[in-house]
Amino acid sequence: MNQQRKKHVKITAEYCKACGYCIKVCPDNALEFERKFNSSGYHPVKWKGKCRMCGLCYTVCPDFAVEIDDQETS
Amino acid sequence: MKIRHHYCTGCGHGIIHRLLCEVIDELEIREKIIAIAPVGCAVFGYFYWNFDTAEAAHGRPPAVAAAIKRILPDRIVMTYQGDGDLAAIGGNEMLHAANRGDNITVVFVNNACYGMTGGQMAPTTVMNQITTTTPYGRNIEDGYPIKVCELLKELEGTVYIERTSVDSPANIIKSKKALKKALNCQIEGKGFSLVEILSMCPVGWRLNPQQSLEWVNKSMKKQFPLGVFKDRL
Amino acid sequence: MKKEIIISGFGGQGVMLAGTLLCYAGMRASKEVTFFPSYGAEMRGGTANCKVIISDSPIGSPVFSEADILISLNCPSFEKFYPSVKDGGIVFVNSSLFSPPAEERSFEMVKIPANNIAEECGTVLAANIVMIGSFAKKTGILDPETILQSIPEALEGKEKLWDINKKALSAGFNA
Amino acid sequence: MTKKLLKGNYAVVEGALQGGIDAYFGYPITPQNEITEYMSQRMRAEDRVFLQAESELAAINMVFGAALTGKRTMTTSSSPGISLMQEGISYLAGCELPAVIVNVQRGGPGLGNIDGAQGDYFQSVKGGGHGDYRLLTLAPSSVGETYSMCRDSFDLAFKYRCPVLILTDGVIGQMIEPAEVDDTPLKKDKKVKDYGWNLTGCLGRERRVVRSLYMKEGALEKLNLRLAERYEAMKKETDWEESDTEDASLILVGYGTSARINYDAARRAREKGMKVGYFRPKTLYPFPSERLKELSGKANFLVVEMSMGQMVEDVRLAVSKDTHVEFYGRPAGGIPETDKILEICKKMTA
Repeated sequence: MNQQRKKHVKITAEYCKACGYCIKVCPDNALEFERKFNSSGYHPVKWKGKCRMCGLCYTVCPDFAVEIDDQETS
Repeated sequence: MKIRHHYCTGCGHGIIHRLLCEVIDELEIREKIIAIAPVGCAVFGYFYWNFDTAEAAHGRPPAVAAAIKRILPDRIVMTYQGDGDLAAIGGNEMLHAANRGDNITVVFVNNACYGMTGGQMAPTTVMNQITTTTPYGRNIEDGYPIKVCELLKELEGTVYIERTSVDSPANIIKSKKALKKALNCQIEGKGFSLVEILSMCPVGWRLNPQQSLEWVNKSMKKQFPLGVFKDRL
Repeated sequence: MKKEIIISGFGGQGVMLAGTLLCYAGMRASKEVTFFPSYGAEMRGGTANCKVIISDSPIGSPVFSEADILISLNCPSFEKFYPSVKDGGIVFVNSSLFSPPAEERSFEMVKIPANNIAEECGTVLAANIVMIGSFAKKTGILDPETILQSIPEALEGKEKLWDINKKALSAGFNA
Repeated sequence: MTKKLLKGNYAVVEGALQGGIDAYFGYPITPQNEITEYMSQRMRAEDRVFLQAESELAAINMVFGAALTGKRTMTTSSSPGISLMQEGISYLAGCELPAVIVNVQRGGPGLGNIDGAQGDYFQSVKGGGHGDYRLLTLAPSSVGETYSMCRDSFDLAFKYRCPVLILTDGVIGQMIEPAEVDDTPLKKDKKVKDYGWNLTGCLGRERRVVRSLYMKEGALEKLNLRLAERYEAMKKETDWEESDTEDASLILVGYGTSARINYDAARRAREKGMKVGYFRPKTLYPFPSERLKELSGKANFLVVEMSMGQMVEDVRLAVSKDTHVEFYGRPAGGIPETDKILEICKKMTA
């Protein structure tokens, strides 16, 4: 469990095309669209922080924008 | 995968590409796979795939793949085709590769329309579906949606045929399992395998991504039920 | 010397075999040869014919419109091809099957009851080779011994048929 | 070399085997069925790949697949089937893949008939499929030459990384005559070679992509320029046969079967005292234009074809302005008549 807490959801905002699939499937309501645009003109998705790290957002992302990162978070 | 791809918002190709690459890595076949890209949106698949790939003429990947496999039987040969490529212009090549039982794997992405050319009717366009060439909805005059899995399962030459979708996390995981099984079928030398994946084309369907997930679930699955159609593994 | 020969009959009479046998024999006799068959739809049930050229000098076209020699195994093929025989040419007819009326044209007609002779040799199927035997005798273009030696080549892999065809060749030559 | 009595279509098979063919794909069509039939027998006996395709379309794409792997591959067909293959041929050219295609021409257009004809000259040397490409086109006029051209075509295809077309016809395919064939045992090379462009799986190297789609600005133009350079380099393969041209006032020009007819006609014309020469292109692309130009200063030309006049256009382009070029042809299975050629010779040399 300790390890899991170290994981975090990393979103490459530049890859995101704002389909919203990840927001739809997230059981913890942990994702939302940002207000700002990325360089392609989409409102990319942002991880709000707290979640159970289920990885569904990674599973459904068509744009290789979501990663579950093993690196420790601050 | 660290790359920004060219597919539209909500397009299923990205998910399927990722699944394929994961499976290929897990099976450790990256260095022996030869993939054939179709004509269609996935023609540029090789921008994102780090293995040997060739483009084939529209519809002909199964013939190209059959030849490669016969010459290099210890390599893994895969075609990645859309509904126009596989089920319309390449119907004959698909049928005969399957019927010969060529030991290849076909990944068939069915999004019920021609994405690359702007959303015209595909052979898999469902009844009443509006496309740019069926402005009043597909009706009998346009012909019926072709059911590739149902068709191929009847052929002696096919070994593993499954239809999955990528409209939900559960189905995505099933798709990955199916792809793995199909490639394993080839690795074990069993024969022809095909995985049909129902995929979203929000732009072609004139829907938003959320609605397109819904549409796969409600409309496409009715016409194209999911499941394993043949498993002689 | 350059002789243009048409061999004709209906499918199954061994027209092509007779033609290739002439080629093998011609080659054995160090002559230039070509063989050109009718093919395709005609092969199955209809008339069959082939054109053979035997020459002392290199051969151009394997196809020709006028023949020096016609070997005709049945009546329809005789009627089809005799108009293309040159004046002074020779026509061999299988008189077991038909007897053409006397012609005004100036070619020589050699009548051979090939089916009867072949039957006596053991099989009616060898009528083609009987005709070749007669052809050898009449024209002298190819030595019968050379043709005899070529039978195994023309019938490669069909050893059983060699003897009966050799017999038919001799019978045709001596008829 | 041994002299062997051989049918033209069988010579294709034996020549290809001697040339090291690894894989054959084909679909039956008259008058080249013997090739597909005999291939099925010989290729399997020699432990090589043979597959009867479901169509000519599939056959040429199987050739495409085989060529991708860097193996020596061939398909054969006759006119209508070759039309169907044009898509694949264009892709082979665009992807810079080596392959050998044999066209045993028959009468057209449409289903035409099954007689020997020469109506596919334009299709063979002026394109056929879409895009700016050429095929190295060889035209045998005898069974022996069919054998040697099929044997050597694989090396040419690999040398220029392009499809090589062997343009023969029903007469040469169906005829039997003695041919010089090699006595050397067939080479058996099962190894997968790496040419730097073929696909074999990326074990131990960077992955490769073979493609003909270039969307980036200028990229496709670059490919086309590279191809054009290669087609220019091909010109050193230009080959022809000529006789009695030195003092000729008229030269008969033809390829394949019509050249054989010309050969007879030229000899007979000489016997009659006419100064007639004989010229036969062995390569149709590249075309022996330069040699024809040299000859055109002294002689006029009669081009004979089994068509309504296709190669004659290339002869007219090659020769000097004041040269007189006449044409005589019979299409769709008609065989040009020697007497008719002699008649024209008489008029042109008078």
